[in-house]
Amino acid sequence: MSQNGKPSGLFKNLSAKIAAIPMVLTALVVFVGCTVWTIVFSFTNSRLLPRADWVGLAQYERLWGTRRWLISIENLLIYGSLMLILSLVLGFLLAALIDQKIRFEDGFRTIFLYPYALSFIVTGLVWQWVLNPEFGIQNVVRSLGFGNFTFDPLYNPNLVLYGVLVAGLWHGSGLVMCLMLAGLRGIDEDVWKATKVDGIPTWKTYIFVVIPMMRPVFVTTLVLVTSGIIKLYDLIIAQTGGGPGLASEVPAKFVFDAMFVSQNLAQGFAASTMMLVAVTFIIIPWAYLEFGGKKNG
Amino acid sequence: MTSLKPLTFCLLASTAWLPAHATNLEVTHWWTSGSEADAIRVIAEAFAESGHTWVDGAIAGAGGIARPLITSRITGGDPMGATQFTHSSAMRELIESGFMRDVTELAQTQGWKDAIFPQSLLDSCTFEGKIFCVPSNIHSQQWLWLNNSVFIDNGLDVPQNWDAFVAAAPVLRENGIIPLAQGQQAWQQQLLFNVLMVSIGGPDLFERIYREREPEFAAGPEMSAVFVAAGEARDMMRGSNIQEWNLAAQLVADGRAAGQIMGDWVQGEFMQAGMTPGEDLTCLPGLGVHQYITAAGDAFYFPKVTDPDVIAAQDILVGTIVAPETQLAFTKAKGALPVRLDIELVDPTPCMQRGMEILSQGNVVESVNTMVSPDTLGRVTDLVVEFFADTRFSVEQAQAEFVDIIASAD
Amino acid sequence: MQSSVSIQNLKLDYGTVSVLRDLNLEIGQGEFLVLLGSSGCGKSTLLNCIAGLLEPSDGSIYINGQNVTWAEPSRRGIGMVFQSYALYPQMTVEGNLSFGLKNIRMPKEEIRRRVARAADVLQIEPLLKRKPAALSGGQRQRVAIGRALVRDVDVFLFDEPLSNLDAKLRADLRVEIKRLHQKLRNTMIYVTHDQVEAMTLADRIAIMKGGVVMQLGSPNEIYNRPANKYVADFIGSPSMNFFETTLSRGAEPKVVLAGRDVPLATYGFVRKDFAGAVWFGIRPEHILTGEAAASAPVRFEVCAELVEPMGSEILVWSTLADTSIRFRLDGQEKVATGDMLRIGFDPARASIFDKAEELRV
Amino acid sequence: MADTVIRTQHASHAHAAGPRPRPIFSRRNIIIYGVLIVLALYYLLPIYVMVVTSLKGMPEIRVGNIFAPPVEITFAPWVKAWSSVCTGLNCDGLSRGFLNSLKITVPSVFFSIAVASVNGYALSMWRFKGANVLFTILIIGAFIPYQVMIYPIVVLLREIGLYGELSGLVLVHTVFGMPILTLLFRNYFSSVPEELFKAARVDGAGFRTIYFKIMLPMALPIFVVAVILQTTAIWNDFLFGAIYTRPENYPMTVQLNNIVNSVTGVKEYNVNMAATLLSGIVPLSIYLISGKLFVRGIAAGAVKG
Repeated sequence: MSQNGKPSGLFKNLSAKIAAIPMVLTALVVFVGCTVWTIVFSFTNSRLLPRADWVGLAQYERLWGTRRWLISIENLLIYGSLMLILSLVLGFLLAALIDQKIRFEDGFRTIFLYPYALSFIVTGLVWQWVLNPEFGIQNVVRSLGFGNFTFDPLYNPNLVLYGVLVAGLWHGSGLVMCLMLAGLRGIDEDVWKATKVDGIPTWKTYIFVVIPMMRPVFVTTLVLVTSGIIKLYDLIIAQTGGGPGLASEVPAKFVFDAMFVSQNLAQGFAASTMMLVAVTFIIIPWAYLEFGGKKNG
Repeated sequence: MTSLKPLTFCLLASTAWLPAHATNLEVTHWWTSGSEADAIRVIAEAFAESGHTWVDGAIAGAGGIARPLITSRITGGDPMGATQFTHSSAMRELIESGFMRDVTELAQTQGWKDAIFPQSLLDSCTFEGKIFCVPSNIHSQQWLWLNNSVFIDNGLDVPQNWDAFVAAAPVLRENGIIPLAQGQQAWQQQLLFNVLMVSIGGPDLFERIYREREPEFAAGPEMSAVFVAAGEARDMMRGSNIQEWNLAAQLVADGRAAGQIMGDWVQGEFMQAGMTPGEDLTCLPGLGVHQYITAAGDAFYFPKVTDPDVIAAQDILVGTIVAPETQLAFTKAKGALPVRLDIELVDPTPCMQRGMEILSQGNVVESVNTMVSPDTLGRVTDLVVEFFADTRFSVEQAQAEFVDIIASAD
Repeated sequence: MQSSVSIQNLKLDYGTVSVLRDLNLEIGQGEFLVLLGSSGCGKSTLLNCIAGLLEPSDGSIYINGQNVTWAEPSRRGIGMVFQSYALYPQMTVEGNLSFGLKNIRMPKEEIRRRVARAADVLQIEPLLKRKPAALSGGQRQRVAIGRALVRDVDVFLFDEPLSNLDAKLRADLRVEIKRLHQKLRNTMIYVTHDQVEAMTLADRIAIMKGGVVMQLGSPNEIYNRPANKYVADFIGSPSMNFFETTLSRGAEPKVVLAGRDVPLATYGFVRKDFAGAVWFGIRPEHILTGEAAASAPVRFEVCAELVEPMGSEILVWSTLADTSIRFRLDGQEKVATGDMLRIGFDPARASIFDKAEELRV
Repeated sequence: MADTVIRTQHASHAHAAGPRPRPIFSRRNIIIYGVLIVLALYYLLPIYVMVVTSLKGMPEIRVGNIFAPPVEITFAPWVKAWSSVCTGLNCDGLSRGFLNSLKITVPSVFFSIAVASVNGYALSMWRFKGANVLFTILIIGAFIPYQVMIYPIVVLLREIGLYGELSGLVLVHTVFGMPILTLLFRNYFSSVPEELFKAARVDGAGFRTIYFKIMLPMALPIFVVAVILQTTAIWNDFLFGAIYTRPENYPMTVQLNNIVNSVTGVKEYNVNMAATLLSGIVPLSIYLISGKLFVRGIAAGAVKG
């Protein structure tokens, strides 16, 4: 609001500016500052402690020559796109079902939402159990007489990501459902009447009318789900530990292991810089679209 | 369980009835399981007799959680009074940066040079001629544990070395038994690989590769034999779909698997499952081939602090850890070997006796942790984890990649 | 007369878009000024600038002789009423009324007195303990007016206050606002896009377009002598009929309409010597029919193409000189589509604008 | 209130398709409830396993399958998990961490929400220069894996002298909660009519008065959402709690980790599961109690433009 050289420009909205100080500090010092710090030290040879021993792009060269990093990225892409799509689909499906004036709505909603109250550690642990071939589902089915039944997603490199996905969806789709439900309830019922009159089938109404109207909901959901995907770490640790082999390694785990297990800070910094670059490339255009053209520009 | 007052009560009470010089000494460690907690309690109680207060900072999960936490605390300028850490070059940077306290003086007055055995333990603690840590116990890794009844029930002799074990594997497999049970966690697979290296390749190869970092040895025929053995282990492990080592031990104890390669701490697990070492359970140090063990163990480090009271408390803890009485009770509780020879073990199992024998013969190899950086070890770990998980990963390719890692190791 | 609100060279730009361009306006003490225009014309922006809710890029605003260009809204001696009422939902009516007074730490006694007076004036005493959610639209807007009233200020600003109400309530409240103005005699600046409100309430109307005032004048002036084609078109419903033609000045000024001369001797010219292409405008209500048409100075015969009976009157659509026109018949007339009708008008009531600049001739 | 209105009106569309009365076992209902029940099983299975396991004795766990109901119900694992399981040297179970968790969660939730709500309010209502850039940076911040920040934050906290202090941890939670919470509040306040803000300014209310007297009372639904999200996140946090505090302040999750994550020794699954459930009781009950408010709060504007 305050602009060029007004009589009292600097002190205009002073309390608003003072109130924004924590945010400015967080954004600049923590997020920008720490990011810059991370990037700077990714050009060094820091091991346990950060030290200004410059090695140029050596860390990046090594990073992109490391098979585990490549696998981690591939895994994140596969898991991420599936998680994003499925949690949106599942969340929307649940919300649409709950929105059908069903009985026991509160009960169903609670059932779908409660996993979100539990930590990823707990989620990983319990799903590791349920999917464990020795005493989980496989064991139960075999004891029913199907001796050859095999269901060991966590121990099959080709399936392990889906095993993690099952747990990730279990944990997160309830929140997506809540967001979607809120979005559905915010839609003017005239829209429904209009489509009924026009004889548009319900599923078509959802896909071509309702979902486009819920754009803000999808934006919020997208931010929440995507940030969760990129930060994926605890679940992997608790459920698979990155295994079998390297089949469920993810970038966040690579970063953490590089920094604290291998004690090669700079390598971890290089990896996290790559992650940040990727995120920034996704967010900045989005932010531009989201706020750039708006009235508050 | 000995009744120990809850910490809060201790803290409150300490101001009330302990002597004025009583100091809180915060000790971090990752010994959280039952037997480990019993063991640390021995030290804590011995320490508490001095009138100081032990503030327990237990954090489970050695590599992933406790280590970053401990280093963060030290570098963050809020160090604990003392911390458990494995002998390793991991600590070296902290020492180099002057974060850690030099305990050489205490070592001299307490005569560690004569008391501590094997001396390599002290070597690991030494940096530029000064001693920075107190070894507390020894764990050895190079053990193959076999369930005797599994072999006998299947009409086989209990193998006495790796080759015999490999030969028995097809029969076991036919009868639906997993020959080798191993947890899938990365550290266990790394342990397995390095055990194979010491036991199949021999201690000389091990040290040549890791200490001298000679790529030609890594590419040589002895190392090829190690990788062949690793390939055999990979086949024998197929079907042991578990994460934790204690579950692997359970498979062995249940007779669903025949054997496991794991450090001496697993013995407690077998005994808990009702097996008697020497009767139901065969233990083969060095896989029955090269009977060498690593004398690596745990140690306590002391961050540099300025508070003289805390320094005094640190002094007392140093003395407590190496004192023979503490060593006796502590290692017994932990199922580990003591760091000094002048201790008579009470009721040692045949396996522990065998371990002591090997130690006293000096058949000791240095731990891989002290020879290469965690970074290099991490790369080796990544390689073997991938190798053990993927049957299409050829022995030759694995060895070639191993050579690369050793060539650039530090 | 000392002006109550004076706006001098006011400019407001959002980046490259100018919303207000060099605007000057003098509003007299006790005057009721209506800012009228279609959406996006800058009328609300101007009001927000006067209120201090938007900061202008350049120029100055005086209220009661004080330069308030950069003053806080609350320090300007204004009260404001919003389209959406903007009542604080969690406060009672009383709380809403007293909020502003509490903010300046007025003594409780005085607050009570003022709230009581405002409630009395607006007849909302029974509602004082209710929350806004429990009020009807009309009641809410009354409370919103009351909120401006208690501040005891010289200038009232209304930002489309009646737009959210239904037609009947709107008419009622409109009258009430007019009464209020007569009673209080404060300066009122009223933004609307509804010309009926503007015509009925205003002492003067400022018609705005694209950030400039197109015409400022009394409702009568605006209606009868629009300064430009935009104003002429904007005011009046249905809007003025326009014909493209040429103004020639021979012996006497005239235009040609449907092949017939329309003499303009009686027309009140602003520009006495203008000649050339013009828009010739005549309001539908100034087109005479029936007997009146017979005696009109200019007469035509047209065909009724579309008939819209509205009760009190009938609106007829027709074509004259290749231009679609509208005019009114008395509601009692019998007319059907296809009927031929005689029409006529007095050129003195017409409005003529030059084609180039669309300004009154 | 508005929500219920919308719901009933809205719900009518579902039954508006035809004039004939719908039987309870209509094909449509069977499909809807069928799908819901199948999905509910997926969501319930893990907690069933947790509860059942926590009520079994160890011998039963070793032999039986994890889905079988307990032959002999025992609450001993719960008692042990709460009051006597060893987490390192201290054998008083999770109970020692409970108070600490409260001490961490309550101020962290309070401050993070206080700061974020002011942020959202300032961003949406006062729109100072650079607000959008700032907000974009915050949103990018939401995507940074926490692990990356551990080290710089240590240095930062050390420099301002809060390392190891409870207040330092509260600060960390406030900082890391800020992106998502600010997004929530900003969206919510953006949906508040601008005229209300203008009216308040004409009424002489400043930044603070408008926030406390007008916006705060209006924003209760979104505060509920924020409290639920933050309580869950902070209560379940382990990493920050362990790294940025001292042992006397360790939250319950550190004890949980010590119980569950012990590398060596015998695993008592029943105790693990009981501990897991115990540590989750606070966020779980918050969801059970206020699940309805949660949806309503989100509907009230958290997801609007």
